[in-house]
Amino acid sequence: MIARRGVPLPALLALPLLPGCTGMQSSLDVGGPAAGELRLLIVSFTVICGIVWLLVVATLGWALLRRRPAGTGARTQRQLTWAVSLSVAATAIIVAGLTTLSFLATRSLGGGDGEIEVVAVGQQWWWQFLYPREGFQTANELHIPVGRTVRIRLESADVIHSFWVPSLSGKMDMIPGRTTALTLKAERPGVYRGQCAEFCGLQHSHMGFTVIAEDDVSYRKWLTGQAQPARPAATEEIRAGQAVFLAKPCAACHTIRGTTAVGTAGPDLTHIGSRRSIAAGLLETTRGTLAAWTADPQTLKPGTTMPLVPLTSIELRQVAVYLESLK
Amino acid sequence: MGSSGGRRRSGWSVASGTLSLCGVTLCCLACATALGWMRAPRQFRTDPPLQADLGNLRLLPNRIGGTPPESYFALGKPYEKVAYDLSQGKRLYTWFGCATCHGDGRGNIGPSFLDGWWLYGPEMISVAASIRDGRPHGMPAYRDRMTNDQIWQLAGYVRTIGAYGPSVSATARNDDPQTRPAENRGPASILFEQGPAGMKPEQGPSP
Amino acid sequence: MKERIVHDLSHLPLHGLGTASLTWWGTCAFMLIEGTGFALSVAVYLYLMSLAPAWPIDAPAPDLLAGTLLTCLLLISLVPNLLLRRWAEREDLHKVRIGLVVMTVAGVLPLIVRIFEFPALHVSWDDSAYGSITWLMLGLHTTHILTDVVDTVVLMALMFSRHADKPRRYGDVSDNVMYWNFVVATWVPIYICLYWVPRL
Amino acid sequence: MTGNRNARTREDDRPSDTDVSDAEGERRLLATWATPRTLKGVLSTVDHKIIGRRYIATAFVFLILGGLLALAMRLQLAAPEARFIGPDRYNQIFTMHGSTMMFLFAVPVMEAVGVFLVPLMIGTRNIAFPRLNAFSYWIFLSGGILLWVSFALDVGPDVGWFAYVPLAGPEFSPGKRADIWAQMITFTELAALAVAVELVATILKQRAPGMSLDRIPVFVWAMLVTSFLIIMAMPAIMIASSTLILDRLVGTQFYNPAEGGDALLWQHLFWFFGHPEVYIIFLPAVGMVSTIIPTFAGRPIFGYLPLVMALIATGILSFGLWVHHMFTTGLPRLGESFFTASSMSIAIPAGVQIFCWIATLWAGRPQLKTPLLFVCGFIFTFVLGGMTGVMVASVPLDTQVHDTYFVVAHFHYVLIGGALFPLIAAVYYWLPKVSGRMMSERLGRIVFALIFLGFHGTFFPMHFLGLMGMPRRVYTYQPEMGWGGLNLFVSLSALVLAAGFLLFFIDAIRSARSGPLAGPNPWNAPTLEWATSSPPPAYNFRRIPVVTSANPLWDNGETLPVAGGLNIDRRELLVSSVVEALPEARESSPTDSIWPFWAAMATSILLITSIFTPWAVVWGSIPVAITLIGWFWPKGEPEDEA
Repeated sequence: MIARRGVPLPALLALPLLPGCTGMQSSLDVGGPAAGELRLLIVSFTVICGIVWLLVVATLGWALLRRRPAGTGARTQRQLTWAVSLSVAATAIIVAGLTTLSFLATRSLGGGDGEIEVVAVGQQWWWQFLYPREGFQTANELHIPVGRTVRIRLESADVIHSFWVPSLSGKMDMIPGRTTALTLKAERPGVYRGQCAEFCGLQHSHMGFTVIAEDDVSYRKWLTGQAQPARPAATEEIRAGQAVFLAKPCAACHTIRGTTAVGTAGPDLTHIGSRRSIAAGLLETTRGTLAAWTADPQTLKPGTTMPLVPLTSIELRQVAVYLESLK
Repeated sequence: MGSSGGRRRSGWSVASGTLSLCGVTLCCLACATALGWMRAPRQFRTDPPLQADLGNLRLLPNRIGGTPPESYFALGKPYEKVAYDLSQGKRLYTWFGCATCHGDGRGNIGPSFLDGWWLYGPEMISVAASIRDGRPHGMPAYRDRMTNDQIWQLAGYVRTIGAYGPSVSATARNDDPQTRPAENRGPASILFEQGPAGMKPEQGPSP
Repeated sequence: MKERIVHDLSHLPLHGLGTASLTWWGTCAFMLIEGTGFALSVAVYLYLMSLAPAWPIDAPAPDLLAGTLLTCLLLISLVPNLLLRRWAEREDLHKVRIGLVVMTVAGVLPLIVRIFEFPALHVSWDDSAYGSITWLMLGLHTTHILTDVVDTVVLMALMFSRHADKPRRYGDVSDNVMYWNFVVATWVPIYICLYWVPRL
Repeated sequence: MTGNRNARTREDDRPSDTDVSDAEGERRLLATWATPRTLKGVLSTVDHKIIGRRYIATAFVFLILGGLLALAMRLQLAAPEARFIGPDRYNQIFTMHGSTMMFLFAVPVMEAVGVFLVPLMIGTRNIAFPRLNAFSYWIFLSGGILLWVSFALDVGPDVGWFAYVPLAGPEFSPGKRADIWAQMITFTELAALAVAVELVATILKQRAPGMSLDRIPVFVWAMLVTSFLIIMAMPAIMIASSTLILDRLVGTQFYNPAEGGDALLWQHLFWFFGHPEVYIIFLPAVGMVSTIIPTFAGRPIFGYLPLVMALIATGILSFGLWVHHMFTTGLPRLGESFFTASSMSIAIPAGVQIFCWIATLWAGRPQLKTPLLFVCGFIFTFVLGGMTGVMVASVPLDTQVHDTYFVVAHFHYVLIGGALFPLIAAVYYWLPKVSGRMMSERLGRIVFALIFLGFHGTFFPMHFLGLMGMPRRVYTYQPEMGWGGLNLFVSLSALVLAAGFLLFFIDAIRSARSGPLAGPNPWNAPTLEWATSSPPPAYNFRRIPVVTSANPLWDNGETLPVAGGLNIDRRELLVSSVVEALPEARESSPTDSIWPFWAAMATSILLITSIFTPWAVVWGSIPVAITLIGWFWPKGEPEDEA
């Protein structure tokens, strides 16, 4: 939970439940201008619609329970005709107002070009992020500099996914055969969680990622680090782990730049040790989780494309240590 | 015959109609349960011991033909007929670059799967052995690059490429540019050309 | 509830014709369903065309001969069809029988020509989306011709049987005429789509 | 009244209902119209009441099954990282839940209520094309069994109820799961289209003399508009599901972008059907509410004309909204703005309806019996669902809530609140007509309390879950997401909701067996279905009523004007003109026949086998043709001889 809590809008106070809607992936926990705009829109709509709903329900209750005078048929009929006509007119005006509100929000959100371009490719069930200018790729973790607009080009390698970081912006689908785009801008440093929002098969539930917004210096540093090949093995155990990795099926699907592992079916693992989570947001990156994941991916994430590769416990530990060392 | 007779009758038939419909539905579900052996659950995880046993290919000395491991039969030979395993095999065919040599199945550097000629016989075990151990004249061994169940999945898929009839469980077309009918339409029967046209004698023994 | 008879229905005819017949309305409703289906298939065709950089996709435009011949056959078949309706309205059994025989032939002939239309497309259904939609449209329309031919044959058999000389049967013949008009009418936009839009 | 008037010039010399005593007339009408109580009778009946009842009962069985699946999902989601159901099974379960509720429950049950009620409400003896009606039921049943047997065999569809390609396409959905879904669509759409055609013909041509367009009960208007929606919308899904099967089976390229196809084409086709589908479910409910409110308010509906215009306007507008399901696919902004405006504008006809209902209640003296309670619950809930509907109609707002639990909450508010509440009200209201027995008022109030509280407890928190970032269709979520508490609350409330439904079904079955007798018109309702006995005899009305006002049973005192002269020894009904309902002809109505059953079986075999081989369409059509010829070939009965 990194994003700042608290909602500045007094309007929200009228809706006691909404401020409770915070969380690491909440659309009301705003981290950027677009999400702020959208939260304002959500709140305005909720307030207006809520009032209308209360009025309708109150009228219904009144109509059911009011004390009834005797007689007066024709007059009631005329009054009712007026009342209904006015209500319909009011409905039309409110609807028109809300439509205008929506259009205004669309205009002020207005996409635009980004200062930085990143390509996000949805895969069953992980996220591939490519930084074309720097020429490297990473997985499930997107870094962006605070205060700058980042244009994310959205593609899909298989089925339809949807790119969604609620605290920063609305969602946009990734459709095979088409290219869509989304702009992200973070106002303050932080870690924002995103998740696939379009049902994409077995592990749709475990297709999360993190967006890390950081100041320009850290961002540059991160870029430089990521563009490097993997650091050479420093200890005996790491070297042993690397040997296991390269000799076993691991290397057939994963790339670790700087080694002979050049598989492309799975995520690039060159700097996996530096990422906050593994298996698309499933587990925090530690030596233990790396070992657990490698040992039995199909129990942790049934149906994932990573097979259960039989390893001895020693091999398993060596591989985990090696992967953890890939900072 | 007044309306009261009609009433009793209809009242009865509402209840009995409802009951019999519930009965019909329940019977159907009961039948379905009884036909449990027809269920086609998908196995995502192969237990490590099973995984290890799947590697026990009991091949004949010439490494053509033989008996698959016991566990293969115990599982019910899923890799030949379960649609999910076949589709996984198809993905492996792409991921492991089989198309580099075998093309879309019509062969290129490597032999074709569509011409009716299986250089080492058409049995699952021979295909699996070819993938796992490699073959002379260029077929590399995938022993260290794939797990045993993946090898079986791929072998099952490769055999559907060369199947001579449409198969219900074989994979359908991919969302890619098309070069031949998909496996579920029996491409070998559509594209078959008389004689071992794609056959290259230098690639191995004649069948 | 007590009843008070205020109206006598016994003088009414035992079968309504035209809009007074339920079958007429049923046929219209089915034509609306199928017409919507045809309209949607044309919409799909145009939608796919709007996406494609070149249309037709990887194929020459279809040969005109078979399609145009079929169009002519269908248009010509309207003449006996409309005559058949007139004869059915007059309840002239003999002429209706002749008309039904003629319409059976007029239904089978386009089916024969249709066999040559598929190769004239120069594309297979599995080649590209263009091939798929053209085969779908052609197949959809073929099913309609086929259904109507079977319908006509059954009706013809009926008119040669002892059940023939009833107002209801003549109503059926009229509805069959209407349906054939529909089959012909839906072909025109499909013909334009399939044969002339690729030449634009 | 023994009408022994002198015979006039008749088209035939058979006895009419004015020639014999009432008792004799009823006896002979029953002999003509009744369904024999044999197995063959059961399979070959064409009585709209029996088929309607079957349809309703079957649909409710599917409601129960779908509801059990919902409970299973709630059990799995009650706690984070639960392992009660794995992803493969969970995906099948939510697909089955959605497909069952939409295709096997909501649409069929609404049509089935129409099948049962419309002929009674417009004063005719059977629905038009009654054999098609029988065929429709058997097809619907086959489709439902196909889907559920597949599920039991672990080949249930797992691609979601809108089966987006490419996930449902040939590459990513191996096996027959998606095919079974697509073919189930064909079954249910075939059944729905058949009923729609029958209802259109019945409503336009079989109304009692004098029931001009401005005297048609609002429910019948609603069914008419619904039927037209079905006729115009369902071909889209038929094309979509057929092309999907073709892509999967014979390798067509409709949805393959690499060969000129397009994944979004599916979404356009699906939602071009899918949005009207919502109104196909909702409009009959509008009709039910508009029928129930006047009865319990004790006065005619306020604003009949605006209500009917609102129904028609909703029907037309519903075809202009489909893109609001695709606001996150990156379509051109101008188009999206148009669909925002059109989606929001549908609030206006909805407003007209709501205000007219409230006005009726205001002007009347409402009796808060169970049906009216559910109607009030409907207005309370549906308006809330409508408000969230306005929210999701806004493109920017939708980008935050689309495909989240907010949307799940929204559509359950409009579908359960907007259609199921009125349907339960309708069951309480019309079950006495169907079974002849009353349901319990006391239990009814408890049922209402449980369902109402259970419903809001279940679905209201989902709005917040959606805003907190919980996507729909997840089989589990991680504890650190912070969704656990609300989800547990939702799951517990779902139990309350389920308890309400359980009590409702117990009450309905108990009432149908041993409830107090209802009599012809227990609610003192104004429409024609209450003019005949409860349950109605096989021939519906001894004589066809003559309608002189929009509320015939209120405006005619104790005596109902009727029309005599229909034949009693052969199935005969009255065909009248479209606008003014002037009598046009005495049309014979088809007799019972086993052929629709066989035709449905032949069609089912064709459809099911065509999942496996395209050639099934060729050889499977032969038995279909044979059974259809058997169906239509005259058998020399009196009904054929006109």
